[in-house]
Amino acid sequence: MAERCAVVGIGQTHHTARRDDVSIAGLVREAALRALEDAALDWGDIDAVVVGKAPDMFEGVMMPELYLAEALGAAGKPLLRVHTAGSVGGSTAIVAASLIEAGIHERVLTVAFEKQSESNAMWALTVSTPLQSTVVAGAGGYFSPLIRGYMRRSGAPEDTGIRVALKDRKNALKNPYAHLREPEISFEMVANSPMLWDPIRFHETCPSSDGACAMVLSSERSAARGAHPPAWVHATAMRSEPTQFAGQEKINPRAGQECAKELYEKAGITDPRREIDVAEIYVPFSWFEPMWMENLGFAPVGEGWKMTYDGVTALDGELPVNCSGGVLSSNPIGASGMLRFAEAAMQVRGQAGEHQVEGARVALGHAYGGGSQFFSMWIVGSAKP
Amino acid sequence: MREVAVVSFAQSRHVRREARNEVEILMPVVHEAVERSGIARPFDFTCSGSTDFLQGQPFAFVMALDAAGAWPPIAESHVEMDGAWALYEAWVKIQAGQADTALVYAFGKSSPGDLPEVLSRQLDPYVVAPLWPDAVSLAALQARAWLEKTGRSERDLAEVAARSRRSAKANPHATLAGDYEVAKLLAEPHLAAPLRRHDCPPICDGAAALVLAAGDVARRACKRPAWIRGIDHRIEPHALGARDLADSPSTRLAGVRAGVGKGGVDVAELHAPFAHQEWILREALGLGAGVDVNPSGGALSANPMMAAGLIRIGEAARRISDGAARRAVAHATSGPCLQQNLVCVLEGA
Amino acid sequence: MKGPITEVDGVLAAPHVLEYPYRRSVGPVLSRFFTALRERRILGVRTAAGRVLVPPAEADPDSGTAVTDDFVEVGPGGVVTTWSWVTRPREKQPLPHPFGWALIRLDGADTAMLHAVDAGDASRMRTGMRVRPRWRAETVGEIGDIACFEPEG
Amino acid sequence: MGDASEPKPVKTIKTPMRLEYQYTAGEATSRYLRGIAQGRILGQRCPSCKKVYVPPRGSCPRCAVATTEEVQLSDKGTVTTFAIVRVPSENISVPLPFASVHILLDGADIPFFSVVQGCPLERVRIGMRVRAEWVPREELAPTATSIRWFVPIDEPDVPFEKLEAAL
Repeated sequence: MAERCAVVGIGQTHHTARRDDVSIAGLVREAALRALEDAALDWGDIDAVVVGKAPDMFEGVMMPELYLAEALGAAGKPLLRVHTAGSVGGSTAIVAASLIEAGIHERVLTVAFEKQSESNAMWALTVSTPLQSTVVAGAGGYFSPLIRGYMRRSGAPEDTGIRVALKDRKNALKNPYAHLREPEISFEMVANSPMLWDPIRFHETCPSSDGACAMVLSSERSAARGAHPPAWVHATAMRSEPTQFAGQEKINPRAGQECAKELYEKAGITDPRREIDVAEIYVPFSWFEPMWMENLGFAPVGEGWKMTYDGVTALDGELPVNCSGGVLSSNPIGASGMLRFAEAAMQVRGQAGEHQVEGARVALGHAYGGGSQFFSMWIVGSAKP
Repeated sequence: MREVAVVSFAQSRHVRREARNEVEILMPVVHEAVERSGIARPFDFTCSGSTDFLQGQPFAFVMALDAAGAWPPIAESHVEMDGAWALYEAWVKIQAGQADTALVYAFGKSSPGDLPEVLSRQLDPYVVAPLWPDAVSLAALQARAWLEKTGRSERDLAEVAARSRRSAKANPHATLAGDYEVAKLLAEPHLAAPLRRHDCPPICDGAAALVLAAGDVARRACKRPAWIRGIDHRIEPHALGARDLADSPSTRLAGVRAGVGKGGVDVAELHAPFAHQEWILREALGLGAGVDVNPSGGALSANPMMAAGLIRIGEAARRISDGAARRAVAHATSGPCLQQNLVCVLEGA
Repeated sequence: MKGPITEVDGVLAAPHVLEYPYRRSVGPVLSRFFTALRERRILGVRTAAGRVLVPPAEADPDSGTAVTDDFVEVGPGGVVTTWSWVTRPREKQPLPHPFGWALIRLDGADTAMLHAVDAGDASRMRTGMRVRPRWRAETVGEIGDIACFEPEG
Repeated sequence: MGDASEPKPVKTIKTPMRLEYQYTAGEATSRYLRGIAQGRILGQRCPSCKKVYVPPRGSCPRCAVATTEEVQLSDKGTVTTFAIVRVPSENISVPLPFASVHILLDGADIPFFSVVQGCPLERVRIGMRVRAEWVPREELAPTATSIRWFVPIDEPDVPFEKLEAAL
């Protein structure tokens, strides 16, 4: 039934706090045109468009894909708009991939974006509700208690988060598109940065970015046109669970565990730590690296921090994680998940430039959203599945 | 193409203003659709449609998950679109062989805000939205373009409204139903000329859910599954001044791709929130005078935003399953003045 | 949110306001358009296929292809291609009294733009009528610099 | 770069948005808030898994069933985890810094989000026992702000092992 799906074009914008030089249309076109160019294709070659972004309140445009129809060359074509909170960039890519896998289209353009500077992320994420009292301060306020719970439960050394942040910000120096490029970054700089939502420090927090990411996905028939070899989609998986219920495990959510399990099964992976060469995972606050290492089955529960500590997740480690600098270095929320998926594909296409992991053949892209409840993941490889 | 069918459908009673919140509206509807399908949870895939702007609160779909039954964790996705496109995404998953069953739901609570004003936030944010044109006024621009192009009259609009609300008398879920005299309707003042109030949809709150199943699973679940023989959707440019508003080329193309013309059509459920849009859609889909259009009363009788398109598919499927129709066409729309359209062809055998 | 708590249909209700002063960067194409509006001129942009889009857009609506650098002054007068009539304007709309919404194809343009027409009465509106912009006293470079259109002559 | 007096091209526009809504709380939240107006914290028990939700949402997301049985809960509870918030947020009126806490109320099965006041921030800890501090009786209203915050009480800490399930 399922056709093979290949990533044949990848594009992203330069991510920054304020892309004052472009409109929303210009931002998404910048990424889309780079993806088309990478695939050696033009607008007319695209059969359908799949758009993803997080809450519409960021830009104050309701269902902005309608306004973007022209900018995405979508007139006369099918256009879908996905929204699954923070995981949306990943789920958008998965919807696009399933259009190819189902044999419905030959080439699909998928784009995810956020232009957060049009408003204020803290405001848009926590619009107050009448009759309720707002005591959770944005995403940091929500996730910080979970991090404290992880620290307490695992007994991880207190500087684990600092080490993650330092690694990702150093990696970002090798990524020309990254938002935060801080050559002066050091352990002390991260450690001495102010606590925002104690235990999360300023330098352990993702920025608020404007940015977009786009990919051209193709059927096997139409795959061999671009200059770079395709990345083949080996498996995709999505899982969701409710926001809050009695007995819920918030630190190591079951939805994430089961999503990873299904993903590895579909991809024929039995030993993820050994078989996956590089991973791009959604780490908006430094401590989520060890938390997700456990959730994804790379480390036993309570021991994810050791991977950071032992340098396993470093660019030259056994399982390099977030070689692009990750969400900690660029966070246009709606696009962040797709950036993870795209960076994974760039690695197996040998396209990652200075942050390329030598000889990467199998890569994981991961995104999560909501209250650690929405998960989307894919495995891409240089070889056909 | 895999054989996929709608095997059950449920909807709330669509009322002007719901006291219940989205989860409270949605949960009984989801339960009903699931029970009617006879398919045991978990579904292989779940997909929903909604938009945050109706209530002015981000992440409404996140809480709605409470009603869906998401424990143990489920494979799930959400479109910020009408639920008809959620159905499309679920259909694609089944086509890709990644699912055999899917739960699809949609909900919209429009009563908290001024809906025609809220919908102005859909428009180009630089050159149109700052003028705050309301959705009714824009539909009226389209109505006039159609009237003047075709030489039809406002009576043709009132007749659609009267017929829709007469049909809705048999629909216990409708917001507006009853017998209206065309002459009396035409004596009313314009709301946004050339549209009168009766040419416009009621603003209401509601939800809908349905279950899709493939092949033998569908045959086991339902005596007479409503098989999806074709489904396609297309979008047009957003700029109203770059389109021919009197026509719907995206519906025409989607209709051709979905295979509307491959056989006779008994019933068509068209998502035409404004009376003139029914005429435009009929023409674009090539539906003749013999087609029973909107036996449910259509969106002119109940238009819960984000669910009304999915409801068209559910209503068409229901008529296949109960034997009233052999072949039906369902249509959903999104965006100002029919910018985006989906067409689905359903058959009983 | 502060505000009176009331009962509606047996449940508690309270006012909720979604409010933000969005600030938008407009990009190179609309920058030309808005800058010209500030000077009380209306610019369109030519697509590669030769059509003149007004308001200008970054892409050809038919194909997605980038527009050319050829900006052309259009109007200021134009023709109403379709219209509707508002009897009770909403607070944020361009005019406080009854007015027409219209798609207006400015002279030299191939697409029409949406704006308000201050015609006084619906009986003065018709498709094909000629209109011209009425400029706001102080222009700042936004669509509202055109206060509305009005019948020509 | 041309004449300095030449006006700069327009790069940005202001497009303020204001949409007014009449928010309705729904049935379960309305019942809960009416309880708050009487100084009572009302949860709901799931008929299937028997877990107690507070604030109640009218359903148990775990079982996907409606909840109707009302349970009055204590206004005392235990801090299961917390954050010390030191950055301003547009929608929060509590003065900085403050302790944003998850509290497992006695008799409830899901944590309740609130704020702890009345002790130095460095004393806020997992396992700490706290009690709701209500507004004065005559100011009670059907809004969550009728509970001003939580304050420490003189009871022994609850061991972490007993709280782990509620994290």
